[in-house]
Amino acid sequence: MFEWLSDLTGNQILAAFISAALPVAFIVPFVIFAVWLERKVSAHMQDRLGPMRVGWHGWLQTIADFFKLIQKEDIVSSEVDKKFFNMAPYLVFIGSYAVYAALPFSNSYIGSNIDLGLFYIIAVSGLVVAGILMAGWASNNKYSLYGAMRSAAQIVSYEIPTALVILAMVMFTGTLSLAKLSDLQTSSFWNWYIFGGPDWGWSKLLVLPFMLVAFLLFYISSLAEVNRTPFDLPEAESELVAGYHTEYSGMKFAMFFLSEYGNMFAVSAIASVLFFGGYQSPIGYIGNSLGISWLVPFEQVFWFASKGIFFVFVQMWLRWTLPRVRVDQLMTLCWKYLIPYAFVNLIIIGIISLI
Amino acid sequence: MKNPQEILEILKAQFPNLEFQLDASLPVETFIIADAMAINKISNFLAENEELLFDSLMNLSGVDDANGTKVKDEEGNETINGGTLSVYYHLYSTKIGHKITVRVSTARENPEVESVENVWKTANWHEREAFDMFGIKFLNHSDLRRILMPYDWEAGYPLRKDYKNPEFYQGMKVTY
Amino acid sequence: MKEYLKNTWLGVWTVLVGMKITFKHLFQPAVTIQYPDVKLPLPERVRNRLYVNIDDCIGCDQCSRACPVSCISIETVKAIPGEDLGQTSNGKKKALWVTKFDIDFAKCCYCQLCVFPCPTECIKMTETYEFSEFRRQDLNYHFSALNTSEAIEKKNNWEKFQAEKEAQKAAAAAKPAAPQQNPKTEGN
Amino acid sequence: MALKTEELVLNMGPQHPSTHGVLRLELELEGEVVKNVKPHLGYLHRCFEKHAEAMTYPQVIPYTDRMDYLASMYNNFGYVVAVEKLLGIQVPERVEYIRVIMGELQRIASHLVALGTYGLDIGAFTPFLYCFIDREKILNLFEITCGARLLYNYMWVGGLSHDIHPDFVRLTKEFIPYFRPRIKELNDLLTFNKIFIERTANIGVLPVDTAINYGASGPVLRGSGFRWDLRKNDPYSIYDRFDFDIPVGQGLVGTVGDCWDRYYVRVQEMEQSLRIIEQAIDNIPDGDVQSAIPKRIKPPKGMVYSRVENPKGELGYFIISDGSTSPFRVKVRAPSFVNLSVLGEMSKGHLVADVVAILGSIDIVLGEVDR
Repeated sequence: MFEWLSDLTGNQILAAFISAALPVAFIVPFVIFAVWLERKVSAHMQDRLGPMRVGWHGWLQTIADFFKLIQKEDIVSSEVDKKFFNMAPYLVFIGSYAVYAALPFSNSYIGSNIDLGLFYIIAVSGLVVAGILMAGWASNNKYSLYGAMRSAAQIVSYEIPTALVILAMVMFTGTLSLAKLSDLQTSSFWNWYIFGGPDWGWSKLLVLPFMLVAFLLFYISSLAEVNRTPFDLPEAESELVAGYHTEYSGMKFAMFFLSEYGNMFAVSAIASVLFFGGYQSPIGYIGNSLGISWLVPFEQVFWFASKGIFFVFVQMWLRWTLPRVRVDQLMTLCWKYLIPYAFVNLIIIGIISLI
Repeated sequence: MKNPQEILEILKAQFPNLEFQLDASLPVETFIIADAMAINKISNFLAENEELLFDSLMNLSGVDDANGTKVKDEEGNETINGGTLSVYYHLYSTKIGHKITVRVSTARENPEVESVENVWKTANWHEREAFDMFGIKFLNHSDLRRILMPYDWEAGYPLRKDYKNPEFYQGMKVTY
Repeated sequence: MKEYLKNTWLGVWTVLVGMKITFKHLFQPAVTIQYPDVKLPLPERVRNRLYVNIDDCIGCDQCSRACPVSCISIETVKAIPGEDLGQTSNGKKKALWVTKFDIDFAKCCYCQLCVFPCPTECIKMTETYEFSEFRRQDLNYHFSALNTSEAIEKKNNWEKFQAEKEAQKAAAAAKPAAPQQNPKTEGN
Repeated sequence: MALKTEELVLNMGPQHPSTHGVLRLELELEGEVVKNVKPHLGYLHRCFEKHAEAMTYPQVIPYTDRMDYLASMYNNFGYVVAVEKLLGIQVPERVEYIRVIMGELQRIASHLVALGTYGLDIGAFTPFLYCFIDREKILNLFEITCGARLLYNYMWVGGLSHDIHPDFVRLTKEFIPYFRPRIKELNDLLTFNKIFIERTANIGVLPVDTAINYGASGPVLRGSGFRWDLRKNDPYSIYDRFDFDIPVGQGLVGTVGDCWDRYYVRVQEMEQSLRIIEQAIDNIPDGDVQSAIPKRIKPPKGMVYSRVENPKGELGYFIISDGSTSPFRVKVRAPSFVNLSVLGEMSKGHLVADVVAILGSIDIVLGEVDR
């Protein structure tokens, strides 16, 4: 994308800006959609109607809320650490936005097609922790501080099982590049890694159950990384009111919100790239069969987004079903359950990929 | 199962130098009148004695008997001088299944009653409430503060019959 | 080890059971309604804003005395002889001008205790439940049929009559030959 | 040089999502471990007892509604039973039956709120709304009967304010088969969920003798494994005629007397209440519900302590009459008030999140704690 743009405009800086701004064009509409979806999903699961007033079934509600948030007064209490307090929401947003740089929306658009894509994502999402800690500390509020501390412990811990699962996948596929991972799972859904990958043979059958386990482990730990129920302890409303963003209002609060929903899509997208073929269509492309080749990238974006949104939906589904775990149980789950399982899984997948 | 008369006999036998009375003049409930300064001892006995085993304090309530002389000052405010404040203990035995009501009375001017908190823990908050509402001081209570009213309420004890609503609370006008 | 695996299994299984239930509910019709557009039908015994049919009110003050929060305030003036106030719908003769019949709905607790003692069934609960106001004093409803000036007029009438009676009484006391006026007026 | 440490004091409430109203808890924390809990009450104090001294006996009833506003019907019940004892009047059979049915429906409604909000405290939002859907059905039954949904003023001294609606029996009979599967659904969704069990089992264990010493009653006491229900142990009204069990905590998933036991006792109690309603609904005798209401309620000089099994526990009214039309003294032994005093004992050494779980399992209503 960047090369194409720099050829088109003849200016590398301009091309870089355009290329970097494109995910915003995705994130903002996605967040608006996802917030609406969350409301409707929760409402219908609880036999309610949800927003119905603004637009058809309230689809404009989030936009209305967005305008409300923009207009709200930006309250900064006198006792906060102003520098950090103002910086934190943007840092959190940068952390989640940077992940989008490496997401392969289609084979012709990746913000930055780096070979170390997965590694980069794991590394850069650590920025979010810094932002949350900053927000919690700067708020000068005990509840916020508790939320931030919990959040830091949680995100750091859960990166281990995530990394272990990714390690297993890297061992099995032999690549760290997200684009290449997607390319490998081409043409049909039985080539997806959740079904054992594109290589036919007895190893596909053998690896299949372990891939399922790997996916579950990855999905659970990614839930914890984005602070969704049952792991939403940093903002556990019944204990900590709103956790690290208790003291924020207006646009700064919206930034936290934006990055939370952005993160939700990012981890779902990574799950779909790793296990569900990324941008690849499960049934083949209309563009290819009709001979309209320019249609293919758009179809790929469509599949990529719909897979991501499906997993986002599952996240919401879980949220409106489950209670919340306690902070020590969160750690127990991570260190005593997820990490051992991930290790065993890693070893087994390693052995299978060796033979 | 023991009726109040039998319980009274047991109490009298145990504490020969204390005064007990059985009041059956009022319908529905009869109660034992005991000494306010010995109620802890008596309660301990009531809770521990094998025949009585009153392990549960159902209710503890202060009452303003309003039996003193009513005095009117120049502005027409009525105050009560003299008389007594009472504390009623409603006891129940979950093991045997009998009940008894014990009443202690104390002078209105300096109301002091022994605390029974160490016998029944539930008395802690009930006694705080009685202190809050009537100003009855419970001796040896671990944490005798106001409980329902604000800690800095200075206008007296609301459930006394001669209580007057204050006009100001901490400098704020109180509207009714 | 067995405990460990059992915990894992229970964790996954009960989550799936829960997810099945919420998924089932996803497709059930909603129980909520869009309130101001759609309204639930009210049952016949519903207890909402009070209404006073002042034509039937005899000013007996029973509702006011039954009210636990004193939200009804009634003032009455006796009618002077010769004024006919008519009858209530169940045939009671009215003898009092109801100069003030205010119900403060900011205070009302909708307990319906005022409805039962009314001898003429003129105070009752209606179905109106949307009557919020921006100012608290607007919630004080005046049910009296007389406006302020009329009320003052009635009061003056009664006072004038009272004064005349006093004068007559004084006159009668001075001249004990003519005491016939008093018992007649008291009857009214 | 030793590092200086100090305990963190965290103020929970009066405005906090899970203190069930305006309770303020002062938590002394060491990390997230609770060292001490100090409840501060009184933010909702409305002087019920002082008010009652200025009211006539029937006028007190609307005020009793407002104490435990989730179980108003039962508060009425307790008060009228006490005043009837003082007056020495017998109420007609029909009234007794209707009172029992209403009381048990109210118990289900109150427990539904308790269970739903408990799920909310633990972090599950959805069961809360499912419980409210069912509670709404019960409130509809109350509404057709007396016209109010929350504060009923339905039970009067000697009778009832209204006879039951002609449709009431049919609708109640429809409600019972509807509600049984809903209890099962709640169990599947929340009660036996692994995360929920992990959060509540072995938390806030309350031994029986401590519970009795603290005067705990209702599901809090029964959760500790003590078979104690005033409907059986000290029967009032006509409860001795019905056949029902007293569910107690058995430590099914943890220790006897933990939060989960208290929660599960409530679930089982709803089933027992359904059983009572089933037995009573077909046997309502004919009669006039207002025939025994005295024209003028003026009890003789005397006093009474009468207690009933409110959904939250033992609700006692201590009424002293001086022979006039208004009571001389009314003291309410509010179950939530007494049960709440155990909180400090139960939550020592647990985490902040557990304090929320323990508080929720006590099921307090601040209107009753502060009166």
